[in-house]
Amino acid sequence: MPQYSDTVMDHFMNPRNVGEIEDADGIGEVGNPVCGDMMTFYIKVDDDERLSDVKFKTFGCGAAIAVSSMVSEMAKGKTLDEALKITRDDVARQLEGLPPNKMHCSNLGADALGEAIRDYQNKKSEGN
Amino acid sequence: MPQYSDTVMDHFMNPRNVGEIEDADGIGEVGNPVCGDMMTFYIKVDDDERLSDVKFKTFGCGAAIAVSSMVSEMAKGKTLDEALKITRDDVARQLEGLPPNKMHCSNLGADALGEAIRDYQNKKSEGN
Amino acid sequence: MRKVYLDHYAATPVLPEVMGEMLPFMESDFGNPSSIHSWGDKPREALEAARIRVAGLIGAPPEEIIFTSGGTEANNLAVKGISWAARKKGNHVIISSVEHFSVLHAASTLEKFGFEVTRIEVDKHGTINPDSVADAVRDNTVLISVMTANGEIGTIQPINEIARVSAEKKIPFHTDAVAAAGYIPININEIGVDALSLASDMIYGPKGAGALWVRRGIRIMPLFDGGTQEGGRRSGTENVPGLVGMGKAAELASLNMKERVSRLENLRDLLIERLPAAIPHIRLTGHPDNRLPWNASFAVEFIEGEGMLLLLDNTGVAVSSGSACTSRALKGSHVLTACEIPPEIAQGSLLFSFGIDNSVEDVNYVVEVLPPIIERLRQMSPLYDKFVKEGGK
Amino acid sequence: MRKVYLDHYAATPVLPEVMGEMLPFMESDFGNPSSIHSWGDKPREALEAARIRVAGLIGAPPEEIIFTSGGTEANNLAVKGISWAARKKGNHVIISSVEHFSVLHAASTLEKFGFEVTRIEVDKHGTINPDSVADAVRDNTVLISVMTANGEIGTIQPINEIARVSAEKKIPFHTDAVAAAGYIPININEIGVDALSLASDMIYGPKGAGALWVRRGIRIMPLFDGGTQEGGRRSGTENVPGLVGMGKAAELASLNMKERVSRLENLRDLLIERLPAAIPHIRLTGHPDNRLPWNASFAVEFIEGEGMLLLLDNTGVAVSSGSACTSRALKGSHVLTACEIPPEIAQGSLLFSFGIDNSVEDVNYVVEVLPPIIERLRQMSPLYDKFVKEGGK
Ligand SMILES: Cc1ncc(COP(=O)(O)O)c(C=O)c1O
Ligand SMILES: Cc1ncc(COP(=O)(O)O)c(C=O)c1O
Repeated sequence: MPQYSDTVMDHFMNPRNVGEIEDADGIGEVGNPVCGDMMTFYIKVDDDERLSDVKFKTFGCGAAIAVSSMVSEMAKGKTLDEALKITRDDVARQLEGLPPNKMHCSNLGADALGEAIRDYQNKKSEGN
Repeated sequence: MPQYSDTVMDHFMNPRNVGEIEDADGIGEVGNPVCGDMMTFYIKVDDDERLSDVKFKTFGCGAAIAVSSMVSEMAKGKTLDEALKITRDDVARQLEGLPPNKMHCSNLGADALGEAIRDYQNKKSEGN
Repeated sequence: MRKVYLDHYAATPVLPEVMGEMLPFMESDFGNPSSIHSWGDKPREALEAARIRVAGLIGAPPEEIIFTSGGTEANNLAVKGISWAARKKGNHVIISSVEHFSVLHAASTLEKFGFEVTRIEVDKHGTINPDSVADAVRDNTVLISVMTANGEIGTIQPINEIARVSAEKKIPFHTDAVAAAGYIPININEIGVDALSLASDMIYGPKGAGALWVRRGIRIMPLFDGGTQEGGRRSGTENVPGLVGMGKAAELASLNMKERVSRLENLRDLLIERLPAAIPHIRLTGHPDNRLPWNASFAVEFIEGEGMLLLLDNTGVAVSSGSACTSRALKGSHVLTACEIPPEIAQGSLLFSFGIDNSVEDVNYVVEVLPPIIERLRQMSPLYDKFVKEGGK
Repeated sequence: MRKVYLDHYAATPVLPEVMGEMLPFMESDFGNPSSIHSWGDKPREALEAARIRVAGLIGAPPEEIIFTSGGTEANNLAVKGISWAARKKGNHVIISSVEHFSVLHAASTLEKFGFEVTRIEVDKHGTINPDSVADAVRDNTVLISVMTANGEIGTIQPINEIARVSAEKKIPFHTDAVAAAGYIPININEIGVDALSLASDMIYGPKGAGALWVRRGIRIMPLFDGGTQEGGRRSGTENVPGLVGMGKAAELASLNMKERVSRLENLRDLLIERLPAAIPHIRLTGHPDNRLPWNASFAVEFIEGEGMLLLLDNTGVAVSSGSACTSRALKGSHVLTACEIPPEIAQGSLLFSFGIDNSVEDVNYVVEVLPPIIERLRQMSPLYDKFVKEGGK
């Protein structure tokens, strides 16, 4: 095992919220398959500006999948502002640590979520 | 074992003709303790110019002692001319080989014997 | 759970016969082969017997074998040692772009010291063209180093032809045979090579043992100075048990080569046949025919290697991958890149390396457990998503 | 025939506890520590546990340990690696004249590449004067390497003082502790050293394993490039069983140091007391007090070492010698020469190196069998002859 914590392994083996939201309110895509990791986050935002649903698709190593899963869980039910405050470090901490060499390249979940929220906000402001 | 043949080991463990001849007719000394090997040969020459006795003292490794012993045996009873024809290679052959790195520095027995014979010859010509 | 080890390229177990010959040299016959007293006798004799056996695997004179601590040391000694020793003659070295890191990075170190390195490109199967070697030769070329076969993709190189080039141009030719020796017949005189690297742990010998054969007359600068063991070309107390083990492993590899190879080839071919039938969008990497008997390497599209490895591990199957995530440097395989496999596809690389204990059941098991794993990861993959949405062209 | 092994400096047996920990890593847990699947887990954990144990022997942070194939590699890596990495800062290296060949000859290789080497002289006990190190330091000095203790004559060097010099002058200080570690307490922080070499086979671990500790921040150029194992400072598949064995051996050496040392010192002192009483014209070499617990080294006048070794071997006793005839290069010991022992006396060098299984009976046996051997060889010796004839002055 690449020295993954039990929590990482759990989220990798049983990832939460995998998938796509057909009529997503926002979509965020980060990373690049060339580098090894790519994540797409889909969000659904309710009237209170809360994340009523979060889903993801991830191409990447075990850590990348676990990170995506953890971020989706952490974000669900949060307000957009709260969700935007989720940092890479928060995610790593919730996962009980990531191997040092995976901290940077695979820990893109918070970024992808942020992109999805900004996508939603852009669309909304355009829609206005 | 430093890859010595059985014959070498035999001559090292039970060297023939060790010692000194008090009233030697010739004495030959070669080598240098600084280099690791030094041999002194003593000879007794009979009226037929034959080596009636040969003895040696040797400072040096097992090979040097075995070489001395073998040379003394080979020389005994030979005429001076015959004895002078004994070469380093003859000695090594009689010993069933010497390790390559011992061929040069430890194989001084024939030289020491030669020196002893020349010493005898010099004395004799001086005596004339 | 069924355990299916298919990562013999990463490590092989030490055979019981090999262990059996090693153990006395740790316990009762623990002496130093350089010792003059009788404690040195058996270790020295065993070391020389091991040298004969290792030399036998490649048809070399035993006295030309330099024992090392492994394949990496052998390759570094060859590449740096031969180049350094020849630095008054020239400062140009030719290698292939698919060499093992121990050759590739040794050559890069030479560059830091003023050498010039030409890295010969390969075709999409990873095969080097001997003509490009000939074209790369310069007046100041002092070494050509091209591996016998690549472990990652299995491709066997035309080293006989490259040796002919080197002979014509009178340039020493080193070949890294770590992945090949024991699995394809190698005779240094038939090839016409000048130096050749071996590792014990590819042939069921212990880790920590290897060898470099260097033809008499080829000058080489040691990496280790010291007590002048190994004819002064590799100092240091000899790892007697390890090298004795390597000797036995080499002997067994020679004796059983035919049998081992046909067994390995059957399993390899079976997997190469069945996996693409069970899994869409998977491609064989390396040469389709001219490949190591134990090597079945693939690239699985749309997903990344580490995830497959972990899920396979969870079903009891061990394999490896050349994906960036599975590498220490987090870089995709330079070998797959050299074969011009697009990087996102190279990320899905999977290497099955068969061993002498594998069976048809092992292949069946892989063909059973792998497709759902791939399907599962593809369902998570945004790349697959796109592919499907774009109509799966 | 009684067997008395007193050549532990040449080789030690592998302890059963050490073997016990090694074997699983050849058989069932044979995996590669770099493997991501579960076959890599136990080897990786064991390797890291071994690193902690080896680090523990010298009070070092485990992550600063670089595993090697032995003491020679560790010394070459230290001397060449640190010097090469600093070559833009300077090209002057200081060593002592009594270093092991692996340091001495590594330094000579540096000379071939434009480095300058100062070899500090020693006194008649083989002790280096820290002031001469201070005096030798130049603006362009990039490394000081002085061994912790000399194995041939047992002399322990004042490395704390030398470390103080190096700290003052801000020059990296490497010490070869191969002969010393496990036999005198060593704590890298108390000494204030920057790099330190260890070998497994001096402490009842397997051959083929060693380590170099290098303080964080000291740059070092690898000898082996490759797959970037050991943090890129020593590539190559790790010799897991060997290093696990070294780890266990280091742990036992730490745990049992006090007990081992007092046992060894007793035997050593007994031999040092009784041999000169039983044999005329024999002198202790090395320092009379400040010496390794296991080392009793002598020079026997008028005769040469190999003969003594062979005859001792014939009575079941194993020792070694620094005589020219017993050396591979057929050169007298540079260590005895450095101590200004006349060459013809140095030829009669005898080294008794005690081990943890030796007993007082072993000493008694040596004191019984050695005098007649010496007498016999003296009776053959032209030098003794002269000495006697000249009145034995
Ligand atoms: C082709 C090739 N050369 C060299 C090596 C290095 O061997 P080692 O890791 O035993 O040092 C390997 C290891 O996998 C290899 O595959
Ligand atoms: C002081 C010292 N350093 C280094 C070494 C070299 O160790 P190895 O032969 O294990 O490579 C030795 C070996 O005896 C030694 O005594």
